[in-house]
Amino acid sequence: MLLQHEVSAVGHPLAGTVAEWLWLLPLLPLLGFVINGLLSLVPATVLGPGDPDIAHGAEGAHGEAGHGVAVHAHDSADDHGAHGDDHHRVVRHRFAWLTSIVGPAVLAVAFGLAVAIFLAMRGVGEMSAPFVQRYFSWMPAGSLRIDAAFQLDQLSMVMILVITGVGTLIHLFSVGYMQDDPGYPRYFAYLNLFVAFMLVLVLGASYPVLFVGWEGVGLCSYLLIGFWFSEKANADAGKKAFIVNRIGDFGLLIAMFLLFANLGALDFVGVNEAATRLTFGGPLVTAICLFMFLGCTGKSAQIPLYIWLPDAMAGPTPVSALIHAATMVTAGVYLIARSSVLFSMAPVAGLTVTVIGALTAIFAATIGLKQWDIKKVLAYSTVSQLGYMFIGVGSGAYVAGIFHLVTHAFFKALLFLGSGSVIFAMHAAYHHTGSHEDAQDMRNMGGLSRYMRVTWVLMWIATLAIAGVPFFAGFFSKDEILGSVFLRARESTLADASWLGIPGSSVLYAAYALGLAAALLTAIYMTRMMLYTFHGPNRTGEKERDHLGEAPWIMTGPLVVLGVLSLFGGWLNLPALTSFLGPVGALDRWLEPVVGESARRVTSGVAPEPAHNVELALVGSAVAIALLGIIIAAVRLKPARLVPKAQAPEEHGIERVLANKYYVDEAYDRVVVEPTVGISRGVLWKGIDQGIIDSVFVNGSARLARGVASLGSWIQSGQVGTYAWVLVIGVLAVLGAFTIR
Amino acid sequence: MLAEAIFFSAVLFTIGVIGVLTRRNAIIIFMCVELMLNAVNLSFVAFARAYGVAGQIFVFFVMTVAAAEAAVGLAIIIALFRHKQTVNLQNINLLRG
Amino acid sequence: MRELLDSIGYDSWVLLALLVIPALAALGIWVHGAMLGDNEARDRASGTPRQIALWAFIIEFVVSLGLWWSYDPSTAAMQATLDLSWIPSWGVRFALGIDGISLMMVLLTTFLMPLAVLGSWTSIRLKRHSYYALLLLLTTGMLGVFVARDLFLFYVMWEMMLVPMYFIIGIWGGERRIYATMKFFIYTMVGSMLMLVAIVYLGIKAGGAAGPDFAYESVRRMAGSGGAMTLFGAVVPASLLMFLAFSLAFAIKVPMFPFHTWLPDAHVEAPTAGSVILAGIMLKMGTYGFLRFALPFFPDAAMHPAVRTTFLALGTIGVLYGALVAMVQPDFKKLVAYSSVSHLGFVMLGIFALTTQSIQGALMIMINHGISTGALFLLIGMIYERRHTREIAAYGGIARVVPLFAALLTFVSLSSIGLPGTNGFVGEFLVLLGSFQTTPYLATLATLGVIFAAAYLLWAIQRILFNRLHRVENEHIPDLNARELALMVPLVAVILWLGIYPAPVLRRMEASAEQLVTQVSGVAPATSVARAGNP
Amino acid sequence: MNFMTPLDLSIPSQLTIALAPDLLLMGGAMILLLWAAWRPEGVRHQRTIGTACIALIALTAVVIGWFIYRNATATQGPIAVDRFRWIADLVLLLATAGTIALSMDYNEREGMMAPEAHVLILLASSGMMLLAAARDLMVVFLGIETMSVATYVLAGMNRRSPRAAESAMKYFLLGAFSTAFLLYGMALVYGATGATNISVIGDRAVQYGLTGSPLLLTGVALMIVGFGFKVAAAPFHMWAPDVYEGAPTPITAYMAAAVKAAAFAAFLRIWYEAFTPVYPSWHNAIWWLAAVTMAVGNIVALRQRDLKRLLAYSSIAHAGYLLVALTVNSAAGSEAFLFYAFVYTIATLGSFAVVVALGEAGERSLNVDDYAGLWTVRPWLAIAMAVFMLALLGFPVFGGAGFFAKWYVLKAALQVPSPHWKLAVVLVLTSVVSAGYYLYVVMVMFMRPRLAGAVVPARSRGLTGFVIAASAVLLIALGFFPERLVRLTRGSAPLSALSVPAASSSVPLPLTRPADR
Repeated sequence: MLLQHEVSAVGHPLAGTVAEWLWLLPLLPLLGFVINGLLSLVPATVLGPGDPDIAHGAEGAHGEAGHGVAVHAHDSADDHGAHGDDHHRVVRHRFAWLTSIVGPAVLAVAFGLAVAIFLAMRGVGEMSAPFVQRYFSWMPAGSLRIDAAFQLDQLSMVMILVITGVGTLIHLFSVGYMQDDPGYPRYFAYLNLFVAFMLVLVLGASYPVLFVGWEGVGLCSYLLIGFWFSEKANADAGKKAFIVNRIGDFGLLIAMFLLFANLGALDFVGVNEAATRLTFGGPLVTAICLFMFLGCTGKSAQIPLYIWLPDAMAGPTPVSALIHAATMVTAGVYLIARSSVLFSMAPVAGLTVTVIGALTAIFAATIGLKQWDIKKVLAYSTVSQLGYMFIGVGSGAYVAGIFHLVTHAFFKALLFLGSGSVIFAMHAAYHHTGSHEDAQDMRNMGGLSRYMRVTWVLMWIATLAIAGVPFFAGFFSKDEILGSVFLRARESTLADASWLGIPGSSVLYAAYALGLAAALLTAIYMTRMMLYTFHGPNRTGEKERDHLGEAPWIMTGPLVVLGVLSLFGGWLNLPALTSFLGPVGALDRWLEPVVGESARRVTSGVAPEPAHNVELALVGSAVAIALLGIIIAAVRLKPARLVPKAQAPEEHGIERVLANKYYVDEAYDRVVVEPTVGISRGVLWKGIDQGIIDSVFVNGSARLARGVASLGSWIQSGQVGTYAWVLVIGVLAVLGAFTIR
Repeated sequence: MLAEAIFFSAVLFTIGVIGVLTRRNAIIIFMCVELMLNAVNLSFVAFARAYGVAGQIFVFFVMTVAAAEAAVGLAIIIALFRHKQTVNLQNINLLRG
Repeated sequence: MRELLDSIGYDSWVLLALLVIPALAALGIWVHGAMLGDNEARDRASGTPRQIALWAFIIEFVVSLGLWWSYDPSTAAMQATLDLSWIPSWGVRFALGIDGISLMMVLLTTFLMPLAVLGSWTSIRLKRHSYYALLLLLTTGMLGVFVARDLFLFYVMWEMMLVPMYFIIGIWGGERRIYATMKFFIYTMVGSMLMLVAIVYLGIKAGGAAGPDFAYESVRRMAGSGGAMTLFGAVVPASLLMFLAFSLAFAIKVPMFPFHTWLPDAHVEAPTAGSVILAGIMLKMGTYGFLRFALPFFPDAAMHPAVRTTFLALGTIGVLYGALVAMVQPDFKKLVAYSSVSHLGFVMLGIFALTTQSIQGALMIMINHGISTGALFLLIGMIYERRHTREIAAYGGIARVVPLFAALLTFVSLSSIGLPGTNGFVGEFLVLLGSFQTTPYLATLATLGVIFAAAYLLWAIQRILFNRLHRVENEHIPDLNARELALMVPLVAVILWLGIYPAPVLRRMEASAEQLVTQVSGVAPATSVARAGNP
Repeated sequence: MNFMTPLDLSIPSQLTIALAPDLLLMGGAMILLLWAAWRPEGVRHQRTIGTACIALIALTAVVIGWFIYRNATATQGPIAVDRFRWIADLVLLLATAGTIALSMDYNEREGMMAPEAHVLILLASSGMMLLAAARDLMVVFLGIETMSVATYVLAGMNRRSPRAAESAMKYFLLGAFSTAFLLYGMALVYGATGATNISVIGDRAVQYGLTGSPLLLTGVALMIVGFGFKVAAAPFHMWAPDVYEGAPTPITAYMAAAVKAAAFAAFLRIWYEAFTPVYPSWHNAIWWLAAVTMAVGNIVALRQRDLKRLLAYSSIAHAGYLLVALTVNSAAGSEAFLFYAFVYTIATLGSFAVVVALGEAGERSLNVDDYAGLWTVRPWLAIAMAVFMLALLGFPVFGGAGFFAKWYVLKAALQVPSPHWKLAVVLVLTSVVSAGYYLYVVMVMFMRPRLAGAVVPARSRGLTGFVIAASAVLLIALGFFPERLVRLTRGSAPLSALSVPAASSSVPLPLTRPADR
């Protein structure tokens, strides 16, 4: 009964192929979650090498109870003190070996299945309708019918491949990175669960099912950010991520309610069908899209809800790579692409997405300029790059957005894992000497290229890719986005619309300009990061320096693969200009059945074929900007002058503002969080609840009754005379009552 | 004639009430109550002139009962006096609240 | 399954059995205690009453489980009916029956009670005989409320369950138990007394010249019709006043803002099982009352725009207010208590929004809140037994020390937050989705509650489970034992089941929900697509 | 005897038959009085007389049962022969038997060896029975005075206690004072109608168009004062707390239960039979009397910590509830009254029995706080007391029939063409207030720890224990199966209310009355 198939998919070309095994995709990581989750509950840590104080701490924690697993993380006894320090006590779980097998294996199998399905899809050729599989009825209520159903189409296929592919690599990396952590099985449990939910997100055939994945990945993000929960900052970061995401989810929920109330459907097929009946550019579809976009700003860390992502770096670095760079944060982009029909109907919403994307891109990039924590740089870079993707999908260049999503997944995962590798080395070094320095601060690095060649080379590949240097992956995707915006500024339904009174074309030109500026900044801060980390003199410390070294193969292996992908990812969707490199626009064609119609609606049916010279100019300027940025950074920055964090002087002026991220967190605290808590405590609880309702009404009525009772008792004086008087008054009252009718 | 009797009875009754309200001595209060009863008797007798014998019979009942009541009442007052050495009601308020 | 049940005439005796089993068990415990003579002997034999209670509740649950299969989801008519004469002179009958709404409430009750006993297993040390006997009697009362088809009987049951709860809180509760229990009792009584007047009035009206008639259907036919009353010189429709009388009783029970202030006190002071029952079952009686009586009886009054908007607004305020106040509670139990205000606000919103989805969602929340909040209270009880404090600030970082507890608390909190895939989401989603169709702005506001829910619970569990372990006394807390795990497992299973595959539950309540919508709005809802395809 | 035809009360022999139960009780009491005086005072003698009294009561009850069984009726006369009377008599006898049983234990403990006390109770009860039967103002007066004079003495029975003396004095003085009002009222009514027979009064009021007569209305008003005093309705209740507190506990129980019920029976009968024609005039007064009584009794009780005093205020409140039954002036009202009186009597008797059981010699330990933690030392007493408190509060199941009593009154209030729903609301809201003190008692017994140094109360004596247990069991049983009692009270409205053509229990008296207030 549970897995009852419905016949609707029977006529589909994919029916009967390996695609029928779709449901296995999320189930495999879920299985991993179950196994690792159970393992994590087994009290079974063995002491790792070194760290004499571990034994002490462990003893203190279990006591007679003997719950060995209690040593999840560092406690006060051996806290390395450094904020955001990734590496913690070395206490290996007894079943770490099993986790090392199960964790990545489920992903690898899932990836294999994904590839098989992909091949099957390639095999059936043209596939205009999505392959929908209904498993069981999830929420039937009156006219509402929500099925637990998965939908496979070209868009979800892309996402599946990225998730399982990059996911497998990051899982493998994690084996090396995390296996000496006492919470190792727990870590893999969360990670596997994340992948399961992420797959549900991209496979869901309706908004509610998507929402399951949407919130599920948020949960895993929460759990993984706060993985080392004994540090308040980490737990705070996790909570912040979840709550900020919930604000976004609020938007998505409202969007769903609007959809159901007006279209009567919540599954993608139904919505897409019904959407075309909506008024083009009408308030309804605009509202739906804007609310949906609110969801995206939460999940994909756009203004105004981006604030959680930098904090999310508190989680283990592979988590940052998988969740906060490659997959989860791009869910917003996926959602807009998935809802392209709706967005193409709402130019104002599209312009809003573009504007927010552009602003986020430049805003985050400026902050990225002054961060010292290597992961924070990458975090703001991610925010910025996500902004790019939104410029793409907002302006109707859905394929460009998705394309950038994919390439970004490659090079940003590489960057994060590379930084993980660096931190791993740094930490190992500090660990050996027992130093409590910050292993993530770039001021404590420098010249690492001498100690970790492989990482260094691969990180440079990724840096060039993200900067948009020609022929690296990022170049193609970023260029396509900027080019699309520019073209749509000239002619499209967006250009014809007006946004807050500003003509759409101006908005898009501005977005283009901002995009270029952000590209410049990207190149600068990425080069800065590379210079400070790998070049110049080493600032790690005299003793520590000897312990720096390259990570084991299980970690460098995935890096190499990602490096290759960052190099050649652009081949996925080559522009016409570079037809000499291979087949042009593969991704364009692949996604055509999903987003083609919507894209054409935006461009008013005209295929965006720019004139050759315009295209050349666009590409040229982008390349020039990227190179300019790298050169500026290389010339202006002097790694040799840098001093370790401990001796670093305070920043001043605009630098300080940037280092403190424009004080946005503080502002939110003052304007939103503190008043909410204050009002809740002072006004609602103490004031209304205890003060008015309880004191005045509830206990007040009791007091009143007791007061009247006292009066009655007082009259009851024991004097017969009084009683006689009252009696006579009563007589008069009764006689009086007789006169009233 | 009837009206005067009724009026007189009412006045007498009121005097009795006022006596009860203003005096503090238990015996005097009791006497005032007796006065009220007699006022009632007067009314009964007066009405009986109009309606027949029933009112007069009632008066006999009242007189008999009043006598019994007086016996019991005085006994109670004496019992109280034994405890308190006074029949001034202002001093008798053990029970109150 | 159905054949088997039919062959033993299950439908004809099950409801009576459900009422009688706990009462008999209570009697058994009582006799056992009485035969032991003095207090010392009673204390020595204190293991027996909890065994009796546990087995009685397990039998009760097993017996009630048959309803799941014997219930015919295709009709909204009362099922498993039983109609005995009780006080013929007053037209009072001992009439029982269930529809889709009561079915779920009955099952929820029978499901939670064994867990409540297990939750009390070691925490109740004094006067166990009385404690378990009261728990059993309470169950009879609660089930009676859910299955009564006679208003008089309903009222008797409604009042009856108040007394055991009064004692349970007052005797086995925390420090301020006396204040809490008096407040609970009197608060509740204010509402129910006015309801009594309304019930008497309706019974007389329904019966006409032949004497009162309290049968549910007779009253429903008569209740909404005509009549006016003067109140301070103004002429008010009688049905409106009656509706308000019923509503006050139910609103206090729910509790709906601003009648909620008994709840935090009662919840905090009650022993674990008391909190579980209060939150899990007794609060539902308020919303059940709205669904069963207040709305079907007085559709015109309830659907009067001013009234309806007021209730919708109060529901929404409850959602936000409860969540915001919960956020700043220093006491974890109080926090959960205010979260109940928030959750029940959703239910009220759903009920008065009056769409099939919102009603079904409201019913789902009623179930889910019972499960999740019940589980939360059980967990709080477990940690309280170890540390004897409910102050959030007294904990911190204990996830390291009690990982199982931490995992369960996190999981249950997430279900309470309404994470998709857990039961909480299904209810909230349906309520909000349904309400959005009738009252989009309030529904939007209420959706904000989803954010606050995450804020208060995550903040709380962070302060309890995560952060640095800074107190020495927290370093040696033993983790959950086998009994505690065993009692959490069914809850976790149900949370997942209802989150992933709630369709069987939804299907069983659908007909009743639709009938309610039809009765109250006078318009049949759009034909159900889902029901056509599902047997 | 053949009751197929109504007894003709103008024939002395038939009148004697109609008065048989009263005469039996009164005559028996006289004989017992002689016997009591004959022998020296002593514990055994006291018990013997008490037992004989209870036997006499039982015999009387059997006779009454026979009358009920034969469904006796009578022509108009000074004495009523109807169900209303018989059931009221049964309630009174029940209360009397309980009181005597309690007195036997109580007097022994307090060292009051006067066996006459029991006989005096019987004499008071015979006055009450007369009151329940009276259909003539003269009989009413006789009944009231017989009852009152005996009760004045009973209140002061404990000669060693100054409090008892004060109690008796207050009761006596104020009682006499109120009797004067009652009597004056009777005189005026007589003056207005020329009749003392209540049905004749009613007939003449209609016949001669006296509904607006100031004489009649003033008479009715003054009679309300007199009866209001006897039933302790506010503002004529001031005596009650003091007298109840000072009197020996069993006598307090007697006053709270029997005196109140008897006075109410007469109150109801007179107002139903004689004053229904002037219902519009007195409706307001009784309405307010009921409302104020409920409010005052329940609210002032909140302050009380002496249990007897607390129960005194509670009994005032219950007078208010009963007045509601009077206010509606319908057959349902009288049924409700009888049912209520029955249940209330049992609960009151039971609760005072607990007070007797826990009191120590010299009337000590009567403060509520002395009951702290009672549950831990005398669980059964505590449980029984909780049952009585819940019954008085009007809670179903655990309070037994208490809820049904309250519901019956509510039903009466609402089962008229223009329902008294405001009065009903006052009733239920003041009931909520009453939870504040009834539950306080329960709370103290169950939820407070035993006071340090408090002695464990001695096991209650046999008869007291029996009264407590019987009351509790009876209440609970009636809480599940009230049908028999309901049947008994059905169709038991006073004569003229039934004699109205085509009257059924759900139809009110066919007289105009003002719209509900």
